[in-house]
Amino acid sequence: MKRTVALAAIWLVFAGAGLEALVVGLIFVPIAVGLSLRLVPDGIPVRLGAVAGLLPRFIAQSVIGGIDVARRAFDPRLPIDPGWIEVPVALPDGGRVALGGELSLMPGTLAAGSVGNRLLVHVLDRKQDVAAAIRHEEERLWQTTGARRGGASTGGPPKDTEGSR
Amino acid sequence: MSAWFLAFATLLLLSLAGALWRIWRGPEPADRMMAAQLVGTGGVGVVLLLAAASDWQMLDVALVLALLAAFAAIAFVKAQSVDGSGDPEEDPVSPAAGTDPTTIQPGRAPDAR
Amino acid sequence: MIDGTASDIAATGFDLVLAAMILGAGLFAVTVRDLFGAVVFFIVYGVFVALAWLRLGALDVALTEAALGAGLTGVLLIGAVARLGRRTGTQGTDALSRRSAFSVRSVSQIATMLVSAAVSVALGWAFLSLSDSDGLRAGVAANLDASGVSNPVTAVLINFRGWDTLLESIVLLAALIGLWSLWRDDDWGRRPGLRQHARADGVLAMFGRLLPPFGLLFGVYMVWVGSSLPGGAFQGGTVLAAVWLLMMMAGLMPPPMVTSARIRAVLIAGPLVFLSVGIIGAFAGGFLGLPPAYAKPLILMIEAALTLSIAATLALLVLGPPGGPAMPSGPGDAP
Amino acid sequence: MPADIVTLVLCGAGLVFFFAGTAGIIRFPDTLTRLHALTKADNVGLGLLITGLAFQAPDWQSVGKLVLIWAMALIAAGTTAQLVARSALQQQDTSQ
Repeated sequence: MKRTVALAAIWLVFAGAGLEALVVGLIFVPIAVGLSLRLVPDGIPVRLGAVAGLLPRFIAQSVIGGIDVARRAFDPRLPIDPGWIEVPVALPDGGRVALGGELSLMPGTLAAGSVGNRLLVHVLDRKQDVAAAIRHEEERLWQTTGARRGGASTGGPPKDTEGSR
Repeated sequence: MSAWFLAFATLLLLSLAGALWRIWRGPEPADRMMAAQLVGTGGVGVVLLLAAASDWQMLDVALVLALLAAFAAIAFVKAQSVDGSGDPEEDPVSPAAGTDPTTIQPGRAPDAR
Repeated sequence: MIDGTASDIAATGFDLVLAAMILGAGLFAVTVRDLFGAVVFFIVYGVFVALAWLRLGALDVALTEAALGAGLTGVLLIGAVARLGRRTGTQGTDALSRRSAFSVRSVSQIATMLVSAAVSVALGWAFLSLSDSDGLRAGVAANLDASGVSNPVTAVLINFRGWDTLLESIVLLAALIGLWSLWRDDDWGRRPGLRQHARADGVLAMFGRLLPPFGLLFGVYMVWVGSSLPGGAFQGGTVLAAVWLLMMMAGLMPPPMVTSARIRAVLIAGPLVFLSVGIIGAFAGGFLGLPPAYAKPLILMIEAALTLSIAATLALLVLGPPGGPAMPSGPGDAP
Repeated sequence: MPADIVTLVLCGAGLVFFFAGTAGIIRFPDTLTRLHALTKADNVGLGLLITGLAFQAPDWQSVGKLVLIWAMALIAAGTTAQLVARSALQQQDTSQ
């Protein structure tokens, strides 16, 4: 029940640890958990430890992304050369969306959703080698899911084996 | 410190004038929408600075702005979709045909290793 | 570390820039020759005005402005522009620029501008000629203990000036009934709003799955905290309405049937509870008078019911009348 | 005080990124490149601002709220960037 813990923690951040806050939380945190269970029934098979391990690189990359775009924006010559690439991604559904969001904050790439299981990526400068970075991120996201990579090309979401959270 | 925070907030507010210009100019609706996003994010930043300068309870306002930040954009992309209430990701699209300076280099297939 | 004067100068500078931005956004909103642009300026204006309320120390109003002005109203107006464009066959964006330069319209526009300017000047003069006053602040503070809550704004809204809030909640309901009465007869019994759908595993649906539990807790927090700190039924209700709308827009749940008894019960729950408490109070002392001993639980009960009603009403107002395939000939097509 | 200096440096750096975002949204030539500038620069700016202000927060609740604001802004940015980019692409497609 990872999400119960997460939502309870969020409630504590909002309301503090006063007695009244705890009573109100006792009523509404379960409701929020119920809503969450209804919206994401099987739970995303995510290893929280692996996600935490992802964070430092993500933050570093997005800072680099910010610096990269800031440099180009301030540069009088405006050094950009935009184009598109399509990337087949075999991650389970939520993973592809997460990858897209992540790429949008990283240097030089901007995801535009996906067609089938191919992620559309707009690149700011075609001279940058983004393909390797995208592969790298996908590989890292794979490691956060408990899912097996079997049958990747069919794009079917691997079943959650850890049970609901 | 609060003088510093207010000075920063003033500068941040000034940078949003550029977004106003972009909303005025367009040309695409998407340009206007994203300039509003810029004002939203900048607005969250200004609220945070004001909170630090005067009253931390103001963080709740920043939370409201951040929580609802995506809503206008979602309403926008839905309105722009084919039937006005769909999802742009549902509609087929081909960047090759649509955009100009394009080379499609399909990424390597994610072969199982 | 830095003396007060530096802080004062910085504050004045901030206020001046903010005032300029508000005026600029407002002016652009009425002058931009593009309907969608005007809506975007309105949203931006909402953000700036929320900042102004913060500078004035009115956190409750800032929260409302952030949730409504910069949030839900934007969603409503964007949807309205899009539906207008579909009905009239224009892109919506060009609707304004089609007017000819000189017409009866522009004469009436100038007249409107003159009247507005006159009203502004009169209001400005009236404001500047006011003597300095703390208003009713001292009176509210003196009676705060009897109100049952420690947030003076909530005390005024639900207890001291309960009349106003009761009538406001009924006005909101009346607005929804007004909107419903504009539906064409054929549409009655269909679900409100356009037919919402989204790619099931797409970005939009993911966002719609992730955000609601968090938004629900935040909405509840807004209502709960309203008894002691800035917040309350209106702010919380707006957040909850947004969360509900998001789930519908992401195609995760259908909009409710307007004929459903359940949704109607939710719609009237707030005014009904408020009114009943008021009527019971009439026997115990005065209409809408809350006895101090029970004031806090009563206020919480009223706020909870009001929150549900406000959330449902706002969401249904934003959804609007049904649309979609059965709506090719709207009133906009009539000559 | 060292905490104050860290705050000021981080907030100042954040401000530079906000200005970069504005510069990008003005200078970049088309919708999608402007979206790059907005998404990346603004979020780094907000992140730095939040990190800097966290040093000034009076209690753990405020720190928690700052973290939540940051998380919300990140999720919103990742979502809207993809959706608006896709929508802009669609519009380009249909107009040709």
